[in-house]
Amino acid sequence: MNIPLGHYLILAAILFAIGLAGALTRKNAIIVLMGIEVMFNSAILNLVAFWHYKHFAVPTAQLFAIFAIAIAAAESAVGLALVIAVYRHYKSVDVDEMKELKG
Amino acid sequence: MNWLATNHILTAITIAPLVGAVGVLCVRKEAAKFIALLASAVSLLLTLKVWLAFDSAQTLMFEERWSWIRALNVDYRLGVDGLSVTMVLLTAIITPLALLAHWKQEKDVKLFFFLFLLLQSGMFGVFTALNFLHWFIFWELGLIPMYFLIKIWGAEERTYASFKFFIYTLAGSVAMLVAFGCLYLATGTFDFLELRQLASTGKLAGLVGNLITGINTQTGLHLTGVGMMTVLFWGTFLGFAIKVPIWPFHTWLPDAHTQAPTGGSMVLAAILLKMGVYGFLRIILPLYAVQVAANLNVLMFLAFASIVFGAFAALAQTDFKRLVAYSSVNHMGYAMLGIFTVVAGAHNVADVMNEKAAALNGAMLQMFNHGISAAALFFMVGVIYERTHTRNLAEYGGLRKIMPIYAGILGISMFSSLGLPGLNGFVGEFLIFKGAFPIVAGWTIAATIGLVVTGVFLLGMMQKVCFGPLNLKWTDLPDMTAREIFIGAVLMLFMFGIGIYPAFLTRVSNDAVVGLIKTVTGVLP
Amino acid sequence: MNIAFWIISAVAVLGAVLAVTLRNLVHCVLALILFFIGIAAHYFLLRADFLGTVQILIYVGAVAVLILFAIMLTHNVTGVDGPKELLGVKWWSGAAIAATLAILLKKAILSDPLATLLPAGDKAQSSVAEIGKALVAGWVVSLEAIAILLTAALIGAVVIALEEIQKS
Amino acid sequence: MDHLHKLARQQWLIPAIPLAAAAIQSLLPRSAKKLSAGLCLMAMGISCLFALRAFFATLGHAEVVRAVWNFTWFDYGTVSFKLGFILDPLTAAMAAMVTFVGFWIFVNATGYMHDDENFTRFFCFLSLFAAAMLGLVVSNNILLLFMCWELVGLCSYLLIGFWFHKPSAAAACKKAFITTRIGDVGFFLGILMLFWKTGTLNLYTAEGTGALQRVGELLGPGWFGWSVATTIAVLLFIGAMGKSAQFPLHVWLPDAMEGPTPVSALIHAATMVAAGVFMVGRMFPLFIAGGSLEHPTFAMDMVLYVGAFTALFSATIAVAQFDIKRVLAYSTCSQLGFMVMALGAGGLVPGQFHLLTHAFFKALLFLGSGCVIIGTHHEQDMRKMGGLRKYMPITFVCYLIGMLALAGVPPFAGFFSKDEVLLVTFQRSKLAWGMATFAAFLTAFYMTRQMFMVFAGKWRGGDHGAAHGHGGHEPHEVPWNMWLPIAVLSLFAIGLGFFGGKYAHYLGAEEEELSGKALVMGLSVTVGTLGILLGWFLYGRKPLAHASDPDPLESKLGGLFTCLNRKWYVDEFYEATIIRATMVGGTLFRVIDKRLVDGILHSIVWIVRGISQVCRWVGDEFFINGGFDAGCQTVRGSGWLMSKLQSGRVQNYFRILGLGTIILLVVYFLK
Amino acid sequence: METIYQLLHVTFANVPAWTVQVAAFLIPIAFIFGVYPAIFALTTLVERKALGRIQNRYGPNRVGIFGVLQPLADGLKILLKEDIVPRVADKFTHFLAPVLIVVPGLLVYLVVPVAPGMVAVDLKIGVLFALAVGTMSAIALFMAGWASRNKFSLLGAVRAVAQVVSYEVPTVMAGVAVIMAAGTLSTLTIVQRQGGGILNISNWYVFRPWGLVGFVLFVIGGLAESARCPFDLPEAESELIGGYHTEYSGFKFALFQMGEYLAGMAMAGVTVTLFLGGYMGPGSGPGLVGSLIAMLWFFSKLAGMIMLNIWIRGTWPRLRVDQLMGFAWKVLLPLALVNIVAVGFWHFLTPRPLAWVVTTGWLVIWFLVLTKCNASAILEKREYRYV
Repeated sequence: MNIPLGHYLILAAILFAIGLAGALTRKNAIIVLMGIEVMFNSAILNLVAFWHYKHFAVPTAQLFAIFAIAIAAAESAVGLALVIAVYRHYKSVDVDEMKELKG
Repeated sequence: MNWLATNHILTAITIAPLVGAVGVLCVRKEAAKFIALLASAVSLLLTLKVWLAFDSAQTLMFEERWSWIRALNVDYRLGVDGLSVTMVLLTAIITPLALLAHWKQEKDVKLFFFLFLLLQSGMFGVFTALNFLHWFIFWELGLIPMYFLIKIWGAEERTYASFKFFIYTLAGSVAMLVAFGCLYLATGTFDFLELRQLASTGKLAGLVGNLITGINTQTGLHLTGVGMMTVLFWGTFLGFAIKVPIWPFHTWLPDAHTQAPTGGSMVLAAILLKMGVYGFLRIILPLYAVQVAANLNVLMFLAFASIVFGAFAALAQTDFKRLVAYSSVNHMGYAMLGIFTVVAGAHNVADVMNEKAAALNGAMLQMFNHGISAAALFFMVGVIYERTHTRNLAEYGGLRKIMPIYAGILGISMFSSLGLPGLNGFVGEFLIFKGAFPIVAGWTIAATIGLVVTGVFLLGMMQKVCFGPLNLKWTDLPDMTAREIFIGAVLMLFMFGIGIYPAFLTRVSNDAVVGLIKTVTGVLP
Repeated sequence: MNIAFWIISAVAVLGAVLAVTLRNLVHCVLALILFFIGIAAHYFLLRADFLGTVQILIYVGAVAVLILFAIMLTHNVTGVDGPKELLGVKWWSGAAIAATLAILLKKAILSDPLATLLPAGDKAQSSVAEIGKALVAGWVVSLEAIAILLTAALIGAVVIALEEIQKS
Repeated sequence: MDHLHKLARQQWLIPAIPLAAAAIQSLLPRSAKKLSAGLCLMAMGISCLFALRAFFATLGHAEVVRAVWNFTWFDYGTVSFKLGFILDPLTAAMAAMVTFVGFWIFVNATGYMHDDENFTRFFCFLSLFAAAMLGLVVSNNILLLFMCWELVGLCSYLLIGFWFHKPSAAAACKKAFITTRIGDVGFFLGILMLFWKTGTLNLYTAEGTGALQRVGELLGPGWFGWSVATTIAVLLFIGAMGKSAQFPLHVWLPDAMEGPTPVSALIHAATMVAAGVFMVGRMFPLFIAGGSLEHPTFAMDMVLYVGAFTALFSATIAVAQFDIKRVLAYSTCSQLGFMVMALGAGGLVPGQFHLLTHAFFKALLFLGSGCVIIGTHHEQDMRKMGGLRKYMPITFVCYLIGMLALAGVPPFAGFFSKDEVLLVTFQRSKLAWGMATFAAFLTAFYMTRQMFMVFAGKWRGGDHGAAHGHGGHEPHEVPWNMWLPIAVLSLFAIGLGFFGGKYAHYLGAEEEELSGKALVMGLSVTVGTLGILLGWFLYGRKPLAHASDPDPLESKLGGLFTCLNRKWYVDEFYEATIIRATMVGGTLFRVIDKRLVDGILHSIVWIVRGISQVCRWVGDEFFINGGFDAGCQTVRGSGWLMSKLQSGRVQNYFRILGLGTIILLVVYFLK
Repeated sequence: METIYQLLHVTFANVPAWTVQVAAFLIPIAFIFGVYPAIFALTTLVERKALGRIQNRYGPNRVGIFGVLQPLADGLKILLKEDIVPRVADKFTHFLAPVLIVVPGLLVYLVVPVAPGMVAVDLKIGVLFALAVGTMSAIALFMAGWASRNKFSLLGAVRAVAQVVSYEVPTVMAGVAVIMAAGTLSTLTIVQRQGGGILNISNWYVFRPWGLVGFVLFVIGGLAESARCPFDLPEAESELIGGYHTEYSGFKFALFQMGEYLAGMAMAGVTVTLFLGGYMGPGSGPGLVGSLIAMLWFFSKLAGMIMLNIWIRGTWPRLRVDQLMGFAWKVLLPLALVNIVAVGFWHFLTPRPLAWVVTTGWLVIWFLVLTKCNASAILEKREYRYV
């Protein structure tokens, strides 16, 4: 495989931008969360790419990626639980309507 | 367990009461006291392990050191040497007894024991910490629970007393904190032993001088390094002098003692005061030996004043507890006399090192002894207050007739405090006077007035409480219960034990004391 | 294998784009799953087999399902597509920010010599055992921390979601 | 000598046995009377045997033997602090005397204290006292001596205050302790100075490095122009003055008679008060260091004149007392003055010898008075006695022997020892000798007075019988366990005097020819006889008829008698000066604390509060309301703008985040 | 794959290497696509016959001898049926779901070794791969249910997804026990570890205390994941008509059936691999004959597992929804976790008898504890009221 590292990085950057765009443009909280997941994944992809190209010998980057995935999973669980809680309250998951910081 | 014993036992000792404190909050109030006693007992057992394993030949034992705040170069550093291990032991002994003294506590039991354990943790922390930053945290941790103990469970004027106690000691702490801040800016370390090292090689003054030069160039002032050191010294001195307390910073003490609950008074007298004296040993002597020497006469006067004025003031008290409180001022004065002797120049004395060693060993003994006897006296006051609800000496009288055991224990405690040979108080006082006499003869002779007046007021107390015709109000007072006798017996065990075999303590403290004296005399001109 | 890279990348980008642009939420999730699988494939390509499997197990098997459940709990899922959101000010500003960021990032990446780095040669699969050993040896504290975090998240999520039910 | 060293090694047993007994007794219940007394007597008996063994071991040597055993107590610095025990003639004789006399006094006490509810406790204290006293005697270390010294003081305190419910007893015990403690401060300073100068407190060591063996090094300049040795000696003597009730620290001794009579006999006549004399004797090398008969040291002068003055002074007071025990108490003071005077005159042997003989006959007298008190149902006023010869014949005989011994009538013990004292004083100072001779005259007089008041005439106790519980009862003889001790002691009061020469040799004194032997002896016998005659003249010829009758002497002396009766108003003087000053000092410092120190503190608080008030008015009201509010409005305006950013919309934050990243990247590129 | 490649390479030494490579690539695929669907077809027949026997009736016996051609007839019938798509259905998703549901089932076979060296891909993470792929079926089920725009379908889908996700956890945990014991994730190695011993049998993991427990857990989890009876709630006819495949007909319906069966067989295959010694058995070993015997063993075991499934289906009632979830979280998961600890004991305790005693004791105690804790749920009866 003779793909240079830059390709992966640019791919990750593009995915990140897509995720960011999703998070910025959509009203639906769930899609915002999904955008965030996309960004997460692109970041982890970066990590793995660097590992593959630079530090193949040690598994540390993979560990880090695993931790990141675990944390992302936890984050999404809590995030979605919050979305559900908010939905119960407002009967909506539109982020534009969630502007009161009080419960 | 071995791992714990070798590496973390001091942390364990300090943490055990904290864990117990949390435990106390978690259980029913009937069980709180058992949990508290258990936690305290764990600390005691661990302390005994430390005590038995302690080897005075080593400069520092059971050291723990972790990097804590790297940015500030602060390490979490614990360790005990001969100066502190006796105090740790004292804390471990007195606190369970104080808890036992409150075994029948009824008001806000859980909170009470919680605060008490917090207090114990703070005291352990102060005596084991070797870094100013967390030492200071523990120092304040000793202050706050005591404030609440007085404020909530105190006697009639508790609000005034607790407030006075708090503000007074806090003011001292602030002065000390500022002084240490300056030292840190100059040296970049909070570590006691490193600072001591700097001071002993004479670099400390130079570093402070550099700091001053920097300040001068920035502000256009004309401060001097020497002047700054003096200012720092007085700041630190104030912090400790208030805690000890040294005359004339002592007036919080009678109020706080009088109003505090029995156990609070016991701990306050037995240990909290020692924190101040310990500060002199751990901080002031190593760091500011030159300044102490320069102000020797002032300091000697203060020690003398504590001894004599304290004794005289005690003489005129009508309140049992206040009298005992003043006796603390008096006794701490002796310890200060011994400590200040160390920096005095003595060109005509042949064996200066050993005289100073005697004085400082005496001060160490005096600290421990006062811890035992003052705790005993305050406990005895508590016992009688619980029964009569008065502290007015004039209202007692002839109690020996109906409470012979009480009278016996009070008598022994009183004689221990008075410095009767065979009991613990004597050895300390003797060594202090023995060491101080050749070096600062005048002050020592003047201080002997205190010996007489101490006898006068303590015997007067005994006479008013136990002798004379029985006040008919008290004809059916019960004598001490088994629990109370047990507390008294433990304390008496130490009174007799140290009185007969002082090597129990001196073998532990001697090497550290000699090391300290060498450090101190090394930097003196 | 270059072709594999391009195909997988295309799939991943497609999945990502669809995931954030489709109007129907469930479609979005399905597209997201596509994206996840693409990323997993990339991991396989990068010889991080274990990570790839984990990616599928967690993202496809768990996170996606979780999102689906959230959707079902918050939407009338049998209904049709959501409202049109495209081409408003919000959309334009967001898209512009994202696009600018992408361009700048690309510039930044390409300006770095690392971007032209090639893999040193064909390599064997990375060892799962190594990862396992590293996890329980040097990184055991992190592992425990993650475990606690996950437990806390689990409980937290349950508590948050249950709150209203308990009240009623 | 090996045998002696072995004994020295065992000297500690002598105090340890009573100490162990005391420890056990302290735990006994009140009801265990017999057990307690038995333990006490047994311990004392065994101790006595040990002491006698040691005593006999020291006898019969050609020169003074001395064996010590030193041990480390604790270490400080690089020094091992050592304590030690000694066996030498001084110690051995003293220990034998203390144990022997003590034993018989204890026997007597079993009778005297028979009905007391705290009987057990009493014997516990007695044991403790015995332990401390014996410790004092056998210690080879001035600090150990001092410690035991303090402990005997403690026991004295406890025993004087034994009837603590009597306010007078409570006050007396305190007075005793504090007065002696004043002296102890001097003693203490002396110890410190000795320690400073010699580096050891052990008096003798086998290597010759003991403090007393190096007195020669202490002749350098000390305080007040004295030599170091003299300075130390003076300080030590202050301690001895307190303990041995020498003027001006004598005031506690008469008050100490508030204690039970066996206590008075044991502590305040035979043993403890003699401890001062013993200590001076023990430290004698220091006192004489650097002086000679012609040029005595200041210490010696001080000892001499303090002793002489006390001897005379107390004797005068004794003349005018009515309390049977107080007469004896002042007599004790006076006799202690004799001993001290002898020491001051350089006569170690006469001083110590007088101590021994005095111990026997004064114990005898006190126990006798105790018998009298018991026999008369706790009556102590001599005016209410009389005629007891008939009721208490054994007591009378023994008391008479004691009285004669004290009065210095040959051949009783007192005659020999007092004669030696006077003789040695005569060599040194005619003034002191004169005072002492006059005191001897007074001694004979007041003892005769007492004899006649107590034993002669008719029983006056019934005079106001209704007022007294027991007053109406007839006096009676005491039980055997009370009279047997005095009988035994009276044997010694008769015979002990003949051993004076042997004792001198025993202590290692050299035979020397003293001038004026005949004059002194003759004069002493003469004044003794005169005193007795005067006593007979005033009291024996016509005994008092009623308790309320005035004392014959009172009419002769008038105001002086009152003055003597009130002890020269020394107590009143102290009350008005020292005690008043102390109390004023107490009040002063209390007020200083309350008003000055706390006053300053409170004024600081007020100042801070004032400042805070000013801050509130000026700072808060003006700045905040006036200026700061305006500023707030501005801030609020800008805050309103800023709050637009805080819209609560997550995506806005997100956008800002993204923009920020872009800006950062742009900055990165432009850089 | 490598084994096949070697085999071919040796056999056809003179053909170009790339053809061998391609062949080595294709042969396993062909094998998987050929053998397992055939087994599926056979299974449907066997199942119907067996159920018939259990329910005291004949079962299919009209088409061919003993009805052996029945699967063929069914297939023909179903292919000829009209493919009905609801008007409001999400057509794309509706179409995609049945396709996707077959894929995971087939993918799992990639890592199931059928004979020594004979595994399509010897992944180092084989077990994990199998489990990971298995989870993807949940997505397909959801798509099917959701795309149908039918509330029964949706409910069935929701049930299916919840069930799959819940039972995945204890299943994986039960697998972890084996992974710990074997020290590898490779299926081939795991099977090799179970070789040896008495007749190549005694070392099967099922003959270990923890292995037995793991086996039971894994079988139960496998049943639930493939929505087989008694966990067939997602398609409970009496409640949800047909569950997520209510709106499917014709070939798509057939695909659903096939997917389900393939998944079930895949789980059975993994179970055999992990616990029953895979292809290990008396006589199995390297070499052609050994391989054939090994293959025989594997497929017999597979058949046995399938028969077990059928047996359970014929005899067990269906669970209620609340029992379903409670059982997974309150019984299976704790037991699986306990089992992991048991493996730890097994690994570290010597001598072996001690390990036996401790491990067995540990598991039995916990089993009793869990039974006790869940006693109320087990005994709880539902009241049926007929108003």
